[in-house]
Amino acid sequence: MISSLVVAFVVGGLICVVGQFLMDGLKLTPAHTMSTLVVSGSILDGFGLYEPLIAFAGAGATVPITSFGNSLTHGALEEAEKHGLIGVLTGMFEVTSSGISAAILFGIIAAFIFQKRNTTY
Amino acid sequence: MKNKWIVILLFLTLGACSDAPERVVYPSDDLELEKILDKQDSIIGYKSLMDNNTLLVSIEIPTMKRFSKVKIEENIKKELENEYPNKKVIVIDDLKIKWEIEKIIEKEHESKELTKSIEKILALSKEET
Amino acid sequence: MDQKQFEDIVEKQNPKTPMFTNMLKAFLVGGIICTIGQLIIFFYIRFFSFTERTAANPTAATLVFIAMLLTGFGYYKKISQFAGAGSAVPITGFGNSVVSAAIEHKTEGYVLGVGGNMFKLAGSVIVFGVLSAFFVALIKTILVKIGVVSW
Amino acid sequence: MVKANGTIQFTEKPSISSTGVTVGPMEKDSPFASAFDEILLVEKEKNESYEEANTRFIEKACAITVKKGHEKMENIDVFIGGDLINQLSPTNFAARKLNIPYLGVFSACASSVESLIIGSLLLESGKASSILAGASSHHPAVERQFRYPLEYGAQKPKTAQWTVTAAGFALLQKQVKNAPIITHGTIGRVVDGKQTNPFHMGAAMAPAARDTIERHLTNTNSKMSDFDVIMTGDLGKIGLNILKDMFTDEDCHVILQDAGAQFYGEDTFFNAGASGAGCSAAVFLSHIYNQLQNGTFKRVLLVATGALLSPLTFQQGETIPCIAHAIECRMEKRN
Repeated sequence: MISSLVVAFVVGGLICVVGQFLMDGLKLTPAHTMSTLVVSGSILDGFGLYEPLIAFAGAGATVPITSFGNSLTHGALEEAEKHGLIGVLTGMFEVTSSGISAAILFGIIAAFIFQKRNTTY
Repeated sequence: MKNKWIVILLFLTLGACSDAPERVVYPSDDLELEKILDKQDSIIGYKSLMDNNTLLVSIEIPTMKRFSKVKIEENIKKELENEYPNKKVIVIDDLKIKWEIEKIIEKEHESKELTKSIEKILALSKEET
Repeated sequence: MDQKQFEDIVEKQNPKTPMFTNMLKAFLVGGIICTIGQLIIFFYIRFFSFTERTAANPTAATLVFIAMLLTGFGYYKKISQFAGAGSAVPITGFGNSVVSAAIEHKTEGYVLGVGGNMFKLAGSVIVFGVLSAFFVALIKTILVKIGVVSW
Repeated sequence: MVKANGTIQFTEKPSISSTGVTVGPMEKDSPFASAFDEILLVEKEKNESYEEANTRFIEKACAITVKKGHEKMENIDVFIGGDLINQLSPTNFAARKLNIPYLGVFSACASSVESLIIGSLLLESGKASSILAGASSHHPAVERQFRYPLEYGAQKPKTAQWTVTAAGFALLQKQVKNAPIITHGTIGRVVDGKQTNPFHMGAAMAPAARDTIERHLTNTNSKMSDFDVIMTGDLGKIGLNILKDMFTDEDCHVILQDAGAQFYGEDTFFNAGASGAGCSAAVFLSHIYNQLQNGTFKRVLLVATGALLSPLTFQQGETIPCIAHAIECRMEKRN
């Protein structure tokens, strides 16, 4: 179990380093960086490489935003395997829903309970 | 001085979590199965359950080999299927399954209940999302 | 003074981005967030009926929840100023972008403000995620159909 | 009177008879804090939007200015103001309450000096006798419009500047005794340094500032050392260094100063310093105004710089065009 924590730390950290490089080195805006990472996660899954990474790193691979692209692709591929080309369209959100629905739900809740704050240091 | 104790305590608690890999076969009268699983060098531990229809094996793959987790699972599954052609064989590396198997072994179920609990685990392992 | 001279001056006066320190900070904070994620995964496996494979979903929701609290109390932007991509790349950063936009546009009402602007920042992630997933899956399905690769 | 190249000489001695500056809570640690008239400890009151809060800052600054000038609000002929929010809504809404004839002006952060130039021209023409002119900016309101939501975690680079929460207004009247006089105004040209980074406004605005300063010096036949200080509005620390490098004059290292670079002192939290229409307005109309009044400065050039970008043009890949307006203020010997 400790080894899986260490692996999650290292792999997750490295994905973030890639993100930081995109921001600092290639001067991308945060939105561009995130989109790039999501697309690369999706492509990695196309080559069947992201699932082994999850098996290896656990949260180190599922927590970064790259896993979002992976699970979209993965859902689409799984459906496609069952139903052919139509499945590509229908399967996409089958796996991903939790992150998005949580974000929507908690976003509304936050708007409800939190006031805008005065600026502080 | 205080810090030292905290560190020691931390190691002890963390150490307690990472229990050493075990090799358990249940019911324990199947030596053939143990032999097959023992000679697998890609795993460091296993726990298996068997009833009349199903053979359920939870394996433990060392962290560095986990990239090829699916392949290892499939290889072992094939080997076991050859050995037990009339049983449904499931080989999986998963903490939850391992813990569930441990629970069952501890309780030492009767064969009827054993089937029931195996079915429960099977349902769990099939969930994909 | 021509454009070239001016650009030389700007180049000279621009402070260097501390790439290495920034990456180190991103590594540490990103790593810590993923480790917390792994602990939450263990928690869900231990106490609920989730397997290693399914536990990632409630973990994502939990992390977004934590991000909501940190955003609402004003801590997330401070973490981000230090960590950069370290706090933006994990799912918490996705949560932060949604929650911050939601809080920000509360004054314009729940429908037009919160509902309309919530995905102002995170929307591009979803759009390009879906787009690339569609094409990747399409190409792979076709390749499988014509027998170049297998699933 | 309008000389070539946009420098206007004012002969009727339009003078700044009083000023009023209100700032927000983040500005209370500023080195200039003692010169500000009022520090409001909440950026927004409960149930108030940031835009409404901006309006409140303007109204308060106007009230202070008029009170300090021993005038009544109904005696003011024209109110001239500007801010950074879409369609100048905070200033418009303040004007709704003030109920005096109103001109809204916009040249981003250079609005502060633009309104003073227009005010001086109105006085010069003899068509008005008391004018309230100034500008404001409000950090959270500006931030959400030009950048990201406030609570969004985006790493700010070292070149980023912090929009100040402040409103600065001045009462302009003709030939007031013991008050600084606006002698010249130079209207800026839109200069494009081909900069595209919205987190590095200093570099974008420096060419505009240089253009205006140079034209002002040529048109008034003066040199840098004739001034006690030439203060730019909000180039920030890095932008100020760029501007200094663009001049060959040795004196520039002492005489060129920047309100944005000094506004928050050496606090690294604010990265390159302050920005915003409120920044130049607050510093010019408090610190510089006081120094002129007590005779420390005799002749100053105030150059407010503005970056004329919008989130839209930036996303469409446009460069950041900039403008700088300048006024020259003098304090004549007391008699």
